[in-house]
Amino acid sequence: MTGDAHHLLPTATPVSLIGPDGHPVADPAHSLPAPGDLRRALAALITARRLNDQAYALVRQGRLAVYPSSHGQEACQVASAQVLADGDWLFPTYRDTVAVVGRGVDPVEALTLLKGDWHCGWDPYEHRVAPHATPLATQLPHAVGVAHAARMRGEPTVVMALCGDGGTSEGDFHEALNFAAVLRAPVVFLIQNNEYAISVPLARQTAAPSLAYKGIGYGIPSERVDGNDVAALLSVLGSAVARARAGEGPQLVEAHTYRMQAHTNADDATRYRTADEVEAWVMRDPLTRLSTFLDLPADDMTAMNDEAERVAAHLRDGLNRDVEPDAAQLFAHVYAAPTAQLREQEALIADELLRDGAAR
Amino acid sequence: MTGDAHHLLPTATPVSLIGPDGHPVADPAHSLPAPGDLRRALAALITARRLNDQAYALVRQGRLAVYPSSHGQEACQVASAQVLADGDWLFPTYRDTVAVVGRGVDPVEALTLLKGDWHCGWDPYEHRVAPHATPLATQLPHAVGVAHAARMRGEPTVVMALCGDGGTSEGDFHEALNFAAVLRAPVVFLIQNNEYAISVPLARQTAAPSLAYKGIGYGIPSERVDGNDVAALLSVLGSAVARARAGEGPQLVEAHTYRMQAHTNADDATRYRTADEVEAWVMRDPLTRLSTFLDLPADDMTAMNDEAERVAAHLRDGLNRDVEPDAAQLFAHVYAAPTAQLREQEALIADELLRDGAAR
Amino acid sequence: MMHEKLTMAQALNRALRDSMTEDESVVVFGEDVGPLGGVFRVTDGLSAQFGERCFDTPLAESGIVGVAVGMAMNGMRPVVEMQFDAFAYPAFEQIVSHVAKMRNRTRGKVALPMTIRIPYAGGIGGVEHHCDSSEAYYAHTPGLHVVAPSTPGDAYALLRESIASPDPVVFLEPKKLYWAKDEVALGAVSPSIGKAVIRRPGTDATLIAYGPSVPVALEAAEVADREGRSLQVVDLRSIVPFDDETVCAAVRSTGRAVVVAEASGFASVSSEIVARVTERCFHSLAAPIRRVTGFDIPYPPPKLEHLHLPGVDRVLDAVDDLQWEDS
Amino acid sequence: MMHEKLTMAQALNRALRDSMTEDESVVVFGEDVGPLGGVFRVTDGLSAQFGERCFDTPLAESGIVGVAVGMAMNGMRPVVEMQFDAFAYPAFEQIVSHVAKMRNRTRGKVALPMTIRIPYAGGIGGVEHHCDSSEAYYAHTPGLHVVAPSTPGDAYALLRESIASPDPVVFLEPKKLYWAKDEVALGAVSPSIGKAVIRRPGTDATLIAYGPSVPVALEAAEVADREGRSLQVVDLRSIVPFDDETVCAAVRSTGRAVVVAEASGFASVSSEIVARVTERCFHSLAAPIRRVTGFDIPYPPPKLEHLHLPGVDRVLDAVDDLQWEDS
Ligand SMILES: Cc1ncc(C[n+]2csc(CCOP(=O)(O)OP(=O)(O)O)c2C)c(N)n1
Ligand SMILES: Cc1ncc(C[n+]2csc(CCOP(=O)(O)OP(=O)(O)O)c2C)c(N)n1
Ligand SMILES: [Mg+2]
Ligand SMILES: [Mg+2]
Repeated sequence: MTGDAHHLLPTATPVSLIGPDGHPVADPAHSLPAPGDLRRALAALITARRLNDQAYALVRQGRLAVYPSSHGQEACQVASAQVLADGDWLFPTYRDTVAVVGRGVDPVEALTLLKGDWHCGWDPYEHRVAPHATPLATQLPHAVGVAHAARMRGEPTVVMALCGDGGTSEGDFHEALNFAAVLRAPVVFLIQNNEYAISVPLARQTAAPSLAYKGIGYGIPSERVDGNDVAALLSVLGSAVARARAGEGPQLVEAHTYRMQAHTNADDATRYRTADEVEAWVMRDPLTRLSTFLDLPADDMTAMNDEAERVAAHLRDGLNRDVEPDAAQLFAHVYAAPTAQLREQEALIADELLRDGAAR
Repeated sequence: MTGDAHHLLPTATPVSLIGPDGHPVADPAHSLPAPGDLRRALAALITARRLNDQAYALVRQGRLAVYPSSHGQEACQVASAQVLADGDWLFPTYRDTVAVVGRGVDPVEALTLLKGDWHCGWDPYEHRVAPHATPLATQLPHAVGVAHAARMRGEPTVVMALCGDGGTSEGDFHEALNFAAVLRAPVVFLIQNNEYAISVPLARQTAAPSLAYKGIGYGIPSERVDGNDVAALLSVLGSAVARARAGEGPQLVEAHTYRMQAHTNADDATRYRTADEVEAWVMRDPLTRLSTFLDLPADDMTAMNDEAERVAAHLRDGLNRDVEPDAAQLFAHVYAAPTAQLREQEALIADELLRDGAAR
Repeated sequence: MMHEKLTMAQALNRALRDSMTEDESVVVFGEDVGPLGGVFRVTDGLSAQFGERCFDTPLAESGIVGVAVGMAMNGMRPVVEMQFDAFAYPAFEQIVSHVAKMRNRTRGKVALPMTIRIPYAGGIGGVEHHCDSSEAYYAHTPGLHVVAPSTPGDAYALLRESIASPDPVVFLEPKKLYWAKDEVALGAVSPSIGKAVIRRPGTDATLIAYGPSVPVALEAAEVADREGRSLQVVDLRSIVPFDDETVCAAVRSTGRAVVVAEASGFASVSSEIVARVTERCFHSLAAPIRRVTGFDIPYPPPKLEHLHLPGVDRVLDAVDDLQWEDS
Repeated sequence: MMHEKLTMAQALNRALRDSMTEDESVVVFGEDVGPLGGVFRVTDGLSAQFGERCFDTPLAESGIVGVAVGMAMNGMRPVVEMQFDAFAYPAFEQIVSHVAKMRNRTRGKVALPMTIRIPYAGGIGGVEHHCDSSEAYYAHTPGLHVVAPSTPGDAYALLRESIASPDPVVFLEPKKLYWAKDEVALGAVSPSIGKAVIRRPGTDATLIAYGPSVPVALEAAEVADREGRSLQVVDLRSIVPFDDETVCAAVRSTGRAVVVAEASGFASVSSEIVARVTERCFHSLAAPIRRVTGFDIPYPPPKLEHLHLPGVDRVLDAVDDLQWEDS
């Protein structure tokens, strides 16, 4: 069973279709996505960048508790949502707000957790987007389970499961890939390798030639892609989704990208990396690269920017609205029906609030 | 950093130096161990087989609670012990009694756990053999820690860490290999792929071309070896140990072998595999293969058999001796000094035993 | 309703079979649950009968539970087996951070109707890691139901109810009772999650137990009876939700109580029982509630487990200690 | 002895630094503990000062604890950091099945002198998984010591003692107290593991607390004092070993007690305190011991945590409930 093992290995360098300078790059195995798809991606990238900026501003204004920005990684997230069909599922991490929004989730709902109102703001079934997972890599086995359930019922669902470079070190990453391979579950695992896990650089995370080399150990075909090249991402992720849907089992894609901002607003990135290093990545920005390539008329760009502003304004409005904390919510969803113990505990709070009210 | 990735991959077929028929096999990269080493290995194999048989008999006689036999896998275990220097460490699983004994641990002590007297029968520092680990793969990070500590102090220690095919699916396998690679810890990971994890065949454990293909995902050089060929094992493991000792970091070796008997005496292997399948492996027996190759004079063989009998008799005697259960042992080793609570609890038992004694 | 005499292992097998027959969405998976039928044969015959609805997985407990979470999110009712108590610990993060919290996280949108079966506790001469009483870890974690049957009949009923439950259930199977045989009512079951049951009436003191300790309590009551003391035995069956009503009524009726459990006592389910019953029944108590539990030590090797496990004598000693006026 | 005014985070940093200076075998590792100095800056400057004796690891908690086990087996004294409470759960199997049991397994031959630092509990507006009070899981597991400081001084002393201890210690750092400043006695420390301390004298009732709940208890006592009720405050410091002597003497002296803790109450350390103190002080108690704990719910989101956490009012309500004759 080892004859054709090497087809499971990624190419030595990441797939790229549009270079940092905005010019197309020839690739023997992948072709440029259709112009319409690229336009859609550009619009999404512009909105995504605006969303990241807006969220950062909202943190400064105290409307968000914390925000893990995906500035610089927007191409990965836009592409991961764009290649999915309606019936597919997305499993995001905390950094994947842009991908979540890309699936159709209201950005206000997408940021509920980070605002502090509740743990998950959206209905996971509405757009088939799992709650974003905070404990690293733990969402990956869930993704496999969702895919396997669909496959058992003969549904054509594909699951896109996102994960960071740091997350690949967790045991759950390993177990999820292995289960997926053995069950031939239709999951596309996308690693956004942004070179850091908070302060820890990739070289202290792994000694592998690259993270995509992990696939062969599970029998999973693997690819490397330039994570700042949305064209390459659409192409590579698109075919991975197609293969998974066709019954070829799970696929692994490593996108090489970079986290341009600190881990979150609470992080101090100057402690562990230089401004020069960050600066070098500005040249590889996913947004400028695609817009240079597409070179759209000014009107089109204005329309896209307007749409991005509209989304940002919606986000601002939504997050500036305060949700009244509701004590009953604490007890309502622990079980399908509250236990006697929870009813007692709820009564205690109710009594306190009543007395507080009376005292006021 | 991906240029020379392929050197991390194993060969497409396992390394073999002596074929199932006892004839030498040419190999471009490995040469036969010295005759003295092979003789030592044969003696150990004979003792190992005898030990397995004796232990099984002791189970039937009720002197051992349970025994996971390594019949058929003795070559892996003999070689893994034989390639180590005195200052090295061995981290065994529950199936590795033969390897434990190969390090010099008294077989009676090696079987204390399985007799039910105590959890570990030997002093791990005496022969540098860790207590055998029951929770699968959990010993592997320990092995890395021992190796890293030695490396920090500049000691030449190498750690041999054993694991089954089933164990490779656990998260701890993944985390251990990754830590070892990033820390460049001198650990040789030896997977005894005996095709089953209790009843679960390899094909439901992994879809990888073979387990050795997991190495590249950590940046660990990997080899496949015929696990029933002690000559190949000595050569492959010997060089792996040498490379680890030379500072080249961790090494992964997958030995292809077969569990000839049921998982333990409590298992019913007829439920999940055929007699034919087992029968086919008899032809590949590690013991007959090496003895055919060496073709030693009858006297030598008699001496080896006598030695094996001596060890078996020692084991029999040791396990037939009953150790008086000592209640104080329950409380003596939970902490360096028992807490007030444990002293109270010990007093309770002491009082009960006193009253029991008085009543008798 | 049909009745059959079955061992607890057979009753559990029957519950799985009946649930799978009745509900297409029930799937069973774990290590060795396929052709082997599980190391305790609880899943015997299921893969033959139900094909890929009962399947063997790679050896990775976190993966097993995590995949079950995903399947439960997507319309299935997974029943997973952890091979032994201590081998559920690799899945601890999945259980605590996801299984227990998904419904709450999503304000009720995502339910996880899944059952985690764990052969648990000691008394079978098992080696280290095969005998842990791990119920406190789960019972302390909000969002899980935790049950432990003590009879084949309850095993059947509780497992069927657990599988049908919209909430995740940690289902603890007392290993030493797998081979205990009794009459089992098959078919439709009446709710027993959250309901304790009086196993034996008594007037002098109440023994509170669950799972493997119930037979010990019953035997102690038998012996006490011969010695002229009438002990009531309460079987919790369900640790979470806890049946305060039944337990407190029982303790109030006797004014004295002993909690019996195999797990180490410190910060355990036993502690909780003592604490909550005392809080609620303080003025009905003639003496402090006593605990007879495993010691605060790692589970001992087979040859010493008899010293560790709460036995009849130790229970009776504790009863003797309940400050009887006549003594 | 030198004294300095330090925050708890600084005191912990100082303890690490002093231990590493004094003992070559002390090593510190975990996620982001190197150049970043940890997300709470507790390891700030250590990698600069001690080189590879303080290092960042791959992101894998089971691996971190497992590697620490190996290093402790081989002559080192590892101090590992779990970044947040809920992120220690992936290491649960290593902690329960190995850290806690290695000494016992080997009849004392292999000691594991290691410290697992866990920033824990809530009150800082953290999102899910960053606020768990996980002490019960560890306290229930025999073989571990479990401590939680409530002052910078204790943080320094307890951490130095933990690192020097021949036994593994789970060291719980109340996140909300990281920035609390106080006088710290540096240098040689006197033993405080296993020793509770009376933080405030009082005669009417005893508040029993540890870690993040101690300031709440002290504030409650302050308010009660103004209302004419004298509350004694006991700070456990050490959950395991538990200081029965100090706690019971305190409760006996007042005859009434309330346990205050953030963790969910069910099968918790609070349950244990109620159970054991009641067992030992039953006839000195004028009323059942009350618990003021987190509810039996997953830790709530930031905007709701104030409703969940035991606050001064809730503590005082519980005190009011202690069946005072005059009320
Ligand atoms: C199990 C677990 N351990 C630790 C953390 C704390 N933590 C949050 S994000 C992070 C770094 C993750 O890095 P990576 O996977 O590369 O994702 P990125 O943040 O770069 O998107 C860490 C350590 C966590 N969330 N979960
Ligand atoms: C964490 C964990 N899960 C489950 C078990 C139960 N168990 C004991 S041996 C075994 C099979 C192991 O297979 P493999 O790793 O291939 O080793 P082998 O027995 O073949 O030597 C299982 C599932 C265990 N010991 N530890
Ligand atoms: Mg990253
Ligand atoms: Mg095997």
